[in-house]
Formats: sequence, structure tokens, C-alpha cells
Amino acid sequence: MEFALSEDQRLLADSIKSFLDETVPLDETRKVATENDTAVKQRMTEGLGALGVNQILVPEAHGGLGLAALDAALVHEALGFAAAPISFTGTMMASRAIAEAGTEDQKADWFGKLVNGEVRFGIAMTERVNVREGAGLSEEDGKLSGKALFAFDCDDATHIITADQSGALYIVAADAAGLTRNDMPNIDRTRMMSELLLDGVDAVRLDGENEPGNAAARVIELGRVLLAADTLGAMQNMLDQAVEYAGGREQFGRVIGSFQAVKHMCAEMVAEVEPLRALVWHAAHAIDTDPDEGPVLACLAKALAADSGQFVARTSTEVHGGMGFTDLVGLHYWFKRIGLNRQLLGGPERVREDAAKLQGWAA
Amino acid sequence: MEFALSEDQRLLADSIKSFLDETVPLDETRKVATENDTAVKQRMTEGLGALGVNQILVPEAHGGLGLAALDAALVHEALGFAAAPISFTGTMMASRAIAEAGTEDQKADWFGKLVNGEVRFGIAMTERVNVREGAGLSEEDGKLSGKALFAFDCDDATHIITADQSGALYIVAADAAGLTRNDMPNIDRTRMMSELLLDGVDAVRLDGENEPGNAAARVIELGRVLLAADTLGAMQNMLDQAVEYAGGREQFGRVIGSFQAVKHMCAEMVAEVEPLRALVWHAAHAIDTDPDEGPVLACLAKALAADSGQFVARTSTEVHGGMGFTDLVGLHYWFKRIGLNRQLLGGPERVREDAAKLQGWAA
Amino acid sequence: MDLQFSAEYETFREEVRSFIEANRDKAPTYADKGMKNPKRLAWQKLLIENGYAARTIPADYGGYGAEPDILKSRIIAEEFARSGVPGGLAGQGISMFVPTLLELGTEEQKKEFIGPTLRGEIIWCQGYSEPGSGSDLASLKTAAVIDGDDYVINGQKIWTSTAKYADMMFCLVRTEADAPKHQGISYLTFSMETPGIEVRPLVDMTEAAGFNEVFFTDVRVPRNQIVGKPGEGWFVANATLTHERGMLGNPNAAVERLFAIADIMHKETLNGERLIDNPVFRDRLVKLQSKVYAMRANGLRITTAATKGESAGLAGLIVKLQGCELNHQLAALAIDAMGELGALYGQSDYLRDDGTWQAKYMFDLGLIIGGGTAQIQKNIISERGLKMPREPKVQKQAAKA
Amino acid sequence: MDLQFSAEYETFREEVRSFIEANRDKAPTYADKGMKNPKRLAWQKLLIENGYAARTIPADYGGYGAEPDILKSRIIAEEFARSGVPGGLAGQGISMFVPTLLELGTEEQKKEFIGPTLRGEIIWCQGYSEPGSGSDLASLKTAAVIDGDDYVINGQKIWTSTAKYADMMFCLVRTEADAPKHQGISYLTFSMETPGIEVRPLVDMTEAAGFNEVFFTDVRVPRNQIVGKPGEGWFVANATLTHERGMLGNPNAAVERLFAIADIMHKETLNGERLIDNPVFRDRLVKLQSKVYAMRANGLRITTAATKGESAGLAGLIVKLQGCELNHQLAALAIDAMGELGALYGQSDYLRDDGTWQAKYMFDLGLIIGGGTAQIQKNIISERGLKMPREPKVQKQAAKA
Repeated sequence: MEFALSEDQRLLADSIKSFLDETVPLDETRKVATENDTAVKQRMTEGLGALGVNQILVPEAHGGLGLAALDAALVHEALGFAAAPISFTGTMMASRAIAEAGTEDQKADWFGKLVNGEVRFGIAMTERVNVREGAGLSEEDGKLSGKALFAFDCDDATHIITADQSGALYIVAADAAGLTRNDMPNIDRTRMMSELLLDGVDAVRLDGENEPGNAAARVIELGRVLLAADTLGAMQNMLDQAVEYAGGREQFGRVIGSFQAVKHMCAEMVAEVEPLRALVWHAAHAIDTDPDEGPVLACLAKALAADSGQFVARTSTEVHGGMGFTDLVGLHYWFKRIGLNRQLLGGPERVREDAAKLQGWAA
Repeated sequence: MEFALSEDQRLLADSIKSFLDETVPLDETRKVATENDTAVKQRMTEGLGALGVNQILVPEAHGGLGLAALDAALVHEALGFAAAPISFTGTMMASRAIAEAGTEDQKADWFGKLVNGEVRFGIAMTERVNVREGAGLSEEDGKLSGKALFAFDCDDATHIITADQSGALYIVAADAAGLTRNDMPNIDRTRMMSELLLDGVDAVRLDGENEPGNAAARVIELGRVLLAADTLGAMQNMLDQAVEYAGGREQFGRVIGSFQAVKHMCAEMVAEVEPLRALVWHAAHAIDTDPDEGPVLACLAKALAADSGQFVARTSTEVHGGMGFTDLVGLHYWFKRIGLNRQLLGGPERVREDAAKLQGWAA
Repeated sequence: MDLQFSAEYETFREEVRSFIEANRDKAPTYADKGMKNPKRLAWQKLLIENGYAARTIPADYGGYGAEPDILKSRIIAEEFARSGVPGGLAGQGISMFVPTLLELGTEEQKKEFIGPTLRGEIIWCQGYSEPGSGSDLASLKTAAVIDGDDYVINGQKIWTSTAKYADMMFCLVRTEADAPKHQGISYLTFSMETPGIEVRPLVDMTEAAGFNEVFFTDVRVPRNQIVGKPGEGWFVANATLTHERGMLGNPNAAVERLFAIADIMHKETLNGERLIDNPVFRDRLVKLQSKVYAMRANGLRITTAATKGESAGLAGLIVKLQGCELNHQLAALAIDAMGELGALYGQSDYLRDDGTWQAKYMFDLGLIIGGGTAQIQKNIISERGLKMPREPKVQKQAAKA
Repeated sequence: MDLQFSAEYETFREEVRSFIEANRDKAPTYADKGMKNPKRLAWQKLLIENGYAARTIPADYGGYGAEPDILKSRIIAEEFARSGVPGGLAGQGISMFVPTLLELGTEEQKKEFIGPTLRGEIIWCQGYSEPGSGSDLASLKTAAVIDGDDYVINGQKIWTSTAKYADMMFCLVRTEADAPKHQGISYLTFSMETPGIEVRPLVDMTEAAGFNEVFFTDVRVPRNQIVGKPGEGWFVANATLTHERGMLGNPNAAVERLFAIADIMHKETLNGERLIDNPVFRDRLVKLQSKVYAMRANGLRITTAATKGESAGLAGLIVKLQGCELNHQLAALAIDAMGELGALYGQSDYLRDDGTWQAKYMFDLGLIIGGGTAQIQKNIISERGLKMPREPKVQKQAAKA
């Protein structure tokens, strides 16, 4: 019984954090966010890729690192901590899609390309959770048509994993004929959501799955845990910033961190961050090891991250006073990261309802 | 446009408060609550009755005071403020039942008896809101049979107003043959709930109503406003006690009321009490004057009282520290009064759903 | 308790409505850009002439000269809001500087500034807050040193919302460096074109709130451009702050916001279900409704107290704390109910209501912080309202840890 | 990350289970009343002999003498809880006084008290809190004055839970009135039958928590009945308090409570609908589940840190604050879901679960307050955990307003 990160996991997390500390300072993030500086983003993405993160979920047999969801979550936590404008979620979810639904040949093919750095994946699976505006894809003769909304990481992907209305998974090329991508700008300027319009787009169906929908559910489950981890990282940073700011800012002849109200706000943030950290670790571990509890924990982690995240985002901003509202300290990048994560792949009410269904508490 | 109590209303509220201050000190309430001292309770009830409160909702034409729901609410607020073990809700709801559903003859008869002090009413209408355990009454040949749970003020009533499953209203004598009353002791020792078992009990049907159920709804509506007012009074007392205690208790060489955390707890209580006061007044006024908004406001007042009340009950107890947990200062009488009110005639979720239905927001 | 307006007021309401209907073609629209657009200034002039702007400012100084009547002011606000036609000009000059001058200005200052300010010819900005003095406004450091007949100002202000367009600033500066902090402040006025003033936009989380920072480098202001006496600026400013707190704005804004959300929840569908049919979101909507209606009733109570010249007491002290929080929570519900759509911000076919719910969510958090943080509000409620002990004085060396 | 127990521990778990199955007929039940019921004492003896009670206390003093192993202790707690068979005796003598003696007692004191205490032959109560010293425990006033070979004690204690049944008390008293408040306290032990001691039941909001007040009038205690030196009582007591905080209890209590509520919601119906089918209550249940599971995982993290001899840091500091709050919220949900039934308390055909949810709701509020209020917990988290500045020292005259 050991509920803790391994030495390797600590090293992984530290190395990613160090890289992001050096390579993704806030000023660079601002360039991506406000000037859409794609060169900066590409440099960051390649730098992170050079650390091997894209191969985390690729089995060793296919040349990858053969690591687990928990490792991917640690990387995502570090990305959230840095508010890094780097695409990562899509590739992780894609790895899981290929592992769960690919045939052996497909695994060899696509994992190989992933390891070579030939491909980078976006994910267009929001409709497996929330359907609106007539969105949804259907397949005919190996070609997909329809609309997908709120696709992640598609702005700099070479390929996109998506699902049709039956839940079957497909890979399409980002530059395929018949595929149009439109920006869906959102509060988080570090991550662009996409609308995809498909009109008879060539698609590779992942054919190794027995029951359509199962693999898709496993992909969503991972996505939810990763978003929870991202929020956790952002929360930790906002807490750290609040404590630091409160220790330096003086009002009424005292540092504001000596006022009980401010101290208690910081303590309340800790009381949200620490349990969530444990739950995110547990969920990330369980979705690989515990088929019964893993899916439930993934929902619970996503829901708790949404609520605890909202509390910390707001409270840290309040501790910063007016400064928190401005761009001067850039705190809003974390605020918005938490805000976007809250809504992706199901808001808290929705994922709690999913958790209830998984436990037989709801129809 | 004047949103304020009239001079008469202020006098009414003050006179009730003075009476309760003198006649219902905590030590006397304890006797009723812990020793079931019915003589003490009877003395309190008669003393309050002598101030005319039972006639508040009796029209002047029938010899009553001809006042309004707001006046009844002010009395209930005073009762809540004093945590007074006095039956009052039942008689108010009964007055409304008779006014809404009685024929002219029935009004003359029963209001006359009420004014003479011959009758005191309990109310057995919980099943109009929440049905469980096979409860509910049905009528055959002028006789009622079945079960009613959580009836109010029946322990010292001469008559009980109840409803059958169609919503028609009836009066039965508390000592009628075939009627058995069993105590339902609850957290609030100042108010005994009752189970009523009816086996062919003679009942006077209130026959002046056009559509069965409408009058019952109006009675429930009043009951909800009165319970909200009761909670409001209890909250105000708990806030006052917290402020006073914090101003006297010393810890760490300071009165605890000088700690920011304690001050902020008190400020947060104020921020719950004041808006609720305005809403209770508004709802009480509107259920007499505004057929559109009145019913909605009654639900909203009951729901907000439940939530704001819970916050104040807990927070005042915390300000009192361990003392609040003991019986030494008796704070728990108000805590429990708020707790029982929360559940009666619909908890907050239920009354919010009713408010949604009234506005066409729910089916 | 009487929630109807008396005949006098109903008549007045009819007059306002008739005026609006008869004149709405003269009202400026969104297209009439520019704070001094002739159409805007002409509209303001018409409103003043009819008593719908500058209503209680003496006619001698360019106002309409009516007796204060809170109910009439409220009716005017309600009717203009209802009709969608712009009411009188707002802005810190009219809402803060003019009342201050009326109370504490010299006759000469009143004559010079009130009329043009009311007519929209002079636009003002406020120079109070500084980066280092937020909640503790009196700790401000921008210094004005006497040099001959001038003050020479050096320092920085922040949160100056109309600085880019303003003609003039009313500004708090420290004139007596050694005096106790509340007694060394003076209240100066000067043109924004005075050499040495630099205005920089202050980017904020909403990307659009339009605040600025203003930097002063050896800005020379004649010594007679002071309101009140040297060293009395704190008290002059507090007179103005009281006016700011007195402005309730449109009392029904939260109610409108609530019904706008109910409307969205009826229109938007998710997975084939209307949002209003989701019991969890519906419960949250009604829960907020209970709070919104409570604050509406609380507002009526305050208005009534004001018409009687009474203090609203605790009911008044909680308005900022609860009101801002409630607006923030309303915006949060709108966003959550819309889910991913609620996270959109910026041009897209799917953006709802121009992204206003995200903008409100963030801006209202700013309002929770600005003008006295929630923590300061709670201090005020407990200390002034409940007479609880003030924050004790702290032993100096312990204040930094 | 490995949530399985290794083979060694699984073997140990099997041993515990086998023991329980083989001996459960010997375990006392609810019917075996009285703290010194022979069946209870025999059961305790059996548990000690097998290492399931007093496990890590040296055999010389009457314990089992095993090396500390947190996982084994946890397995024992889990298995006894799962089987419904009572585990070893608890109480303040065993959990607090014995560890204190082991650390700071004389050899003579250890020999005299530890064995009988472990065996349940001496029952202790704790005399720390006083009506005037709650959060600020060190301000206690109960005075012990030297008179010949005795201390003479006058004063009052409160919250002494087993005072009615206890043989002995360990007690903090002020022996040096003029010393700084933490340095004038001594730690005495004495028989509850000493003349001058009066125990009065302390009625509480649950009506059943069983606390007492204890009054001392000229109570004479020989000077050698002290643990530690005179004036060192605060430090002696703090060693014990640390032990109290170390007790995590059954780590899965909140999980069990959660599923008990889920169970109620499946069984109870209202208006013909199961409570679990009400989406609003269901959402609240799952929301609490997310927090309960988070605290369960947080507990695993703490346990792991403890097995490695590491500090759990912030994860440990938040346990009391969050754990008590969560238990209180769970009870609140049970009550709300049951509606009127949830308000019942006292004998009736309709009472559910013996009224335990109301009792828990109130008792858990007591726990939020007791042993360091939520406010004190937040001070600890921010000051010790985040290294934020301590509450500054206050200028004396300002402390009272």
C-alpha cells in the first residue's frame, strides 16, 4: 500500500516543471495569447515534445514510454501550473483511443508515427458528452460528414481523432479535403477550441474495438482526469501567488497576509487544493487499474476540480485585490484556464450525473 | 410606495415582544421543553391570546381584528425571536382556511368561536405537500378516515383543520370519537408534531369553496410565510446573541469580537438576515394583495429562510464556541427551531420546485 | 406597506413615458459615437430642461432645480431603462465631482464647472487609487510639492476609467508628507492636457473594462485649483464617496438579469433537452431568484427609508456585499447552464449575447473587489453596523513577519 | 502508487480475520453494560495478548510490545470495524495519558498506571478545558496552591466526558500565578474520589453527548502526583495533544456514512418517488461523494507518509477542518432528503436510524468547534502550513472596545 508518487514520477513532474519554468514564462504565454504568436507556441510545443511527453501513453512495445494515465496527469498538472499554451490533451486522448480501439496494425502504424513525431493529434469528441446545434458526425462509405464543436488542440494538429454517433472512433487528417476548421475563441486565450465541418472526409476507422462506445467512454474518462489535473496545477499556482502577494503587499501599515481574513482565505484554498490533489492522483491511477471505481473516480475528480477550482480562482483573485483583476500580474490566465476546464467534457452537474449513472443511482 | 411597517404594525410587534420578554424567558421555555410542563405552556398561550393575536386574521365583520398576513408574520417573527413554546401557526392557518373555504354561516360560526376563545386550532395538512407512509385522508358520508403526519399545534387544540386527498378542507374536533393523536417528538422541544389516526371521524366540511385545492394551497402558502417569519425571528436572536457573546468573551487577551474572523462571521449573518427580512415582509404582504406574485414569493421566502436560517444557526453556534453546543446559554433552542422550520411544509428544494411550477418553469 | 405608487407619482410616471415617446427619435443611439457627439449633448440638454437629468441641481448652476424626490428619481430611472432610451449622462464628473463642488466648492468653482460638466462639455476622471493604495486609500503617495504659485505633482494613479477621454481630473495628492496619513492629502483639479501627464491603458481580465493608469511627471498645477483647504482632501473626497455609495443604479438590474437567464434556459437545448428542464439548474435558478427578490425587497426598504430621510441601517450596509456577489453568481449560472457555449469569448457564430455573461462574471468579481473589497465591507458591517470592536492597533514590529 | 497491500499485510489481515471469527463469541455486546463489565475486561485482556490492543506499548508495562506499523494498525481497525466486533478499549486514559506517561512519566508512574489503564481497570478523564479557556487553553485558571506536601486545587473544568465513571483524572492546573501563561501550569493526577470534587452533567444540544463539568473545592493532591516538573504542564499536555491529533480513527467512516445515506435514498420514498430519483438530492449526494473520496484519498496519502516517517504537510493540516465539515454536510443531506422525517428526534414509530442523523448533525458541529475551532484550524493552516504571518501582537488598550 503506497499512495504516493514514485521516484520516477517525481522526476518526471520536476523535469516538466523546470522546462516550463524556463521556456514558458508568462511573457511568452502572453505573446501566444494576445498576438497569436504561433512561432512561440510551436517552439514551446516542440521543446516539450523533445522531453518525450507525447509518447507517455504509447506502449513500450511500440517504442513509447509505456507510462500510465497518472504520468500524463502529472504532466497536465504542470501545464496547468504554468498556464502553458501547449497542446497536449489531444495527443494523450488520441493515444488512449488508439490503444483501446486500434487493431494491432493500426497501433503499430499510428504509435509509430507518434513516436517519430510525424503526427500530433487533436480531439473532436465533445458530442459524446454534449450535443447541441445539430452537431454530430455520421459515417458513410468510410467518409465522415457533419459537425463537431469544441474540438481541442486541433489548431496545430496533423490529425484529429473523432467519433461518429454510434461511438466508433476515427482518425482524419487535419488537412483532409472536405474538412473545414473554424476558431472558437474562448476565455482561455492559451487554448483555441475549434468547430470542425466535415463534408465526406476520408476517415480511418479504429477497428479493434468490440463494442462501439466503450473506447470512446475510456477516452472521455482520461480527458476528464487530465482536465482535472490541469485545474489542480492552475489552482496550486493561484494559491502560491496569493500567499506570496499577501506576504508582500502592505495596507493599513501591515502586510495583508497578517490579516486574519486574508490568512483564512489562503487556508480555505489549501483545504480545496490538497484533497483534490489526492483525488486526481487516485482517479488517474484507478482508470488504469480499477475498472469498477476508475470511471466513477474520473467523474468525481472532474466535478470536484470544477468546484474547488472555481473557489480558488475567485479567492486568489480577491486576495490580489485590484491587481488580480488587471493583466499586470497575469493572474487571469490561470483564472480562465480553470474556467474553461470547468465546462469542457461536461460541467460539474453533468459529470456528477454520469457518476450517478455509473453507480446505478440514476437511469 | 412605502415598503415599511406601519405605526400600528410596529406597535403590534413591540407589544408581542414585550409580552414574550416578560412571560417567556428561557427558563420557562426549558420547563415546557424538558419537563413538558403543560401548565406553563397554557399560561403562556393564554397570556398571548389575551393580546388578541388569535383574532388577527378574523375579519372585523366577525368581531376579529381584520388584520393581514403581514401582521400574523410579525407575531410569528416575535415568537421565533423568543423561541416561544406557544401554539399560533395552527390558528392562523385555520383562520385562512375558514376565510377561504367557509360558507358565510360557517365563517360566522367558527370565527365567532375563535373570537370567544372557545376554540384553538391545530392543522393537519402536511399531506398537501409531502405524502409518505401511506398517509392521507379520505371522506365518506361526512366522516374522515386515514392518517395525517406532522400535524402542527394539535397537542393543545380543541379542533383541527385538515384536508382530504381532493384538497377539500374539514374541521374535526380534537376529542372526536375515532381520532387518535400520537406525539411525534422532534428536535424542537418547544413544538410537538402529531400523528393523527382517523377512523370514521365526524368532520365538518368547509363548503364555501369553488375549486377544491385552491383554499388548501392558500393555507399552505400562509403557513410557509409564517414559518419563514419564525425562522427570521430566530435568526435575529441568534445574531444578537453572537454579537453580544463576542463582545464579552475574551481569548488570547482580546475580546473575540475583535478578531476579524469573528467579526466577518457576524457580518455574514447580517447579510443573510436583512434581505430575508425584506423578503418575508414582501411575501406576507403579497399573499394578501398580489395573486400573481404572492404565491411565488411565499415559496421563495420559505426557501431562503431555510438556507439563510441554516447558515445563521450554524454560524452563531460557532461564534459561541463550546458554549453554543451546551445548554448553558440555551442557544440550541433557536438552532432547532430553525432546523424544524426548514423541513415543515416543504424543505427548500421542494418549495423551490413549487415556485418553478407556479412560474411555468417546471411541469 | 403599500407597493403602489400614489396618484401623484403615477401621473409623473405617465409624464416621463409621454416625454420618452414624444422624443425618442432625438435620443442618441449606439451609432452616435463619441462622448461629445452633438446628438448626445443635445439630448442631455433636452433632458436637463425637462428635469430628467441634473434634476436636483440648482438652476443657477445649470441644473433643473427640482426638490429631491427619491421616488421620482427612481421612476425616471425605471422608465428610461424600460424604454431602452438612454437617460442622462453619468460619469464621475456628474455623479461625484458636481455633488462635491456643491457641498464644498467656492462659488467661483461652482459657476465655472458645474454647468459645463452637467451639459457634458467637460468630462472628468477621478484620480484616487494608486497601485500601492487600494483598500487603504489614505496611504496614497502621489506627491504635490509647492513651488511658487504651483503644486508640482509626481506619482501615479490607477483605475482611472475615462482618463483617455477626460478633459479634467479631480485628484487626491499628498501635500503634507509628514502629517498623519488622513491629514496630509489635498484635492486638486487640473486639465488632462497639462504637460507631464501620461495615460496608459490598463489591460484587465475582461479585456474591455477600459481602465487606465495615469503617470505624473512634474505636473504643474496652480495652487488655487484646489477644492477645500490644503490637507483637507481626504474629507472632501469622502463627501464624494458618500455620494457614490448613494447611487443605487437601476434597482431592478438583478431581476432583469435573472429573467434573462430564465429566458436563455428556455431557449437553449442540450442533448435535446431544454436547459430549464434540467432540475439541478432549475433549482439553482430559483435559489438565486429567492436572493434576487430578497435584495429587491431590501432595496424597496432602503428607498422608503430614504424618502423619509431615515437611515436604512444594516439593510443599507449589506447592499454592496450581497448585491455584487449575487450578480456574480447569476453570471456563473448563465455560464454553467450553457456549458461549453458559456466559455466562448470573442467572435464566433456560436457566441451568445456577445459574450456578456463571461464579461459580467469577471467584471462583477472586479466589483466585489473594487470600491471596498468584500473583506472591507464585512469590516464596515461589523464595526459600523454592529458596533463590534475595530481592528486593534498592532505593535509595529509584529506587522511584518 | 500501489493501492494493494503486500503479501505480508494480506497475511496479517487474514490473521486478524481468523482471530475475530474464532473469538467473536467472547466479545462483549451492547447488553454487557458497565465500563468494567467482566466480559469487557476479559475481551480487552485477550486483545492485548494477541496484539490487537495496546499493540505498541512495551510488554514491561502491560502492552503487547510490537514495533509500530501504521498499516497493521489500520488493518486491525478496518477488520474490527468491518466485522462489527468491538476493538480494544479507547478512552482518554489509553489514547492520551498512557502515551504521555511513556514519554514523560517516571519509571514508578509507568509501572503504577500503564498496566491497569490498558487493562481497563483504571478509567481516566481529562481535566483541561475550562469555561473561560476554550481556544485559548493556556489561559486556564484552576489554581493549585502548595500547602505542606499537598497541592490544594480550586476551580472548574468542563467537557470532561467520562467524569461520571472515571477513577482518576489527569488535569492541568495553574501552580505559578505570576508566570507567563504557558509556564505557570502543572500536570497533576488524582483520584476522582478525592474530597472536594463535584461532577455535574453538562446538558448539550444533542441531549446525549455525555459531557460533564467538574468543580474543585479545596481538593488536596499530594505534590508527588505530578507528571513532569511544576510549571511544565503545558508541555506535558502538548505531547498528549499531539497523540490525540495522531488518532485518525476509522479512515472510512465518511465513506460508510455516504453509502448509508445512498441506502436511505434508495429505500425512502416521498410522494411515490424514491429519494434517489430526485435529481437535486442526487446531485448533492454525488457532490459530497466527490469530497468524501477526495478526503479518503488524502487519508491514504497521509498514511503513506506516516509509514515512511515523513510529514504529510498541508495534506495533514487540513484533515480536521475538512473532515468535520464534510461529516456535518453528510448528516445535513440525510436530514434534508428525509424532509419532515429528518426532523424527528425521540421515540416515535417514524423515527429513522434512532435519530442518529440529527445527533450527528449537531455533534459534528460540536466537533467543528471542539479541539480547535474551524477558525483556529485556519490559523494553523495559514501560519504553520503556509508560513503566513502570525496574528500580530495587539496594543493592550485596544483589545477591549
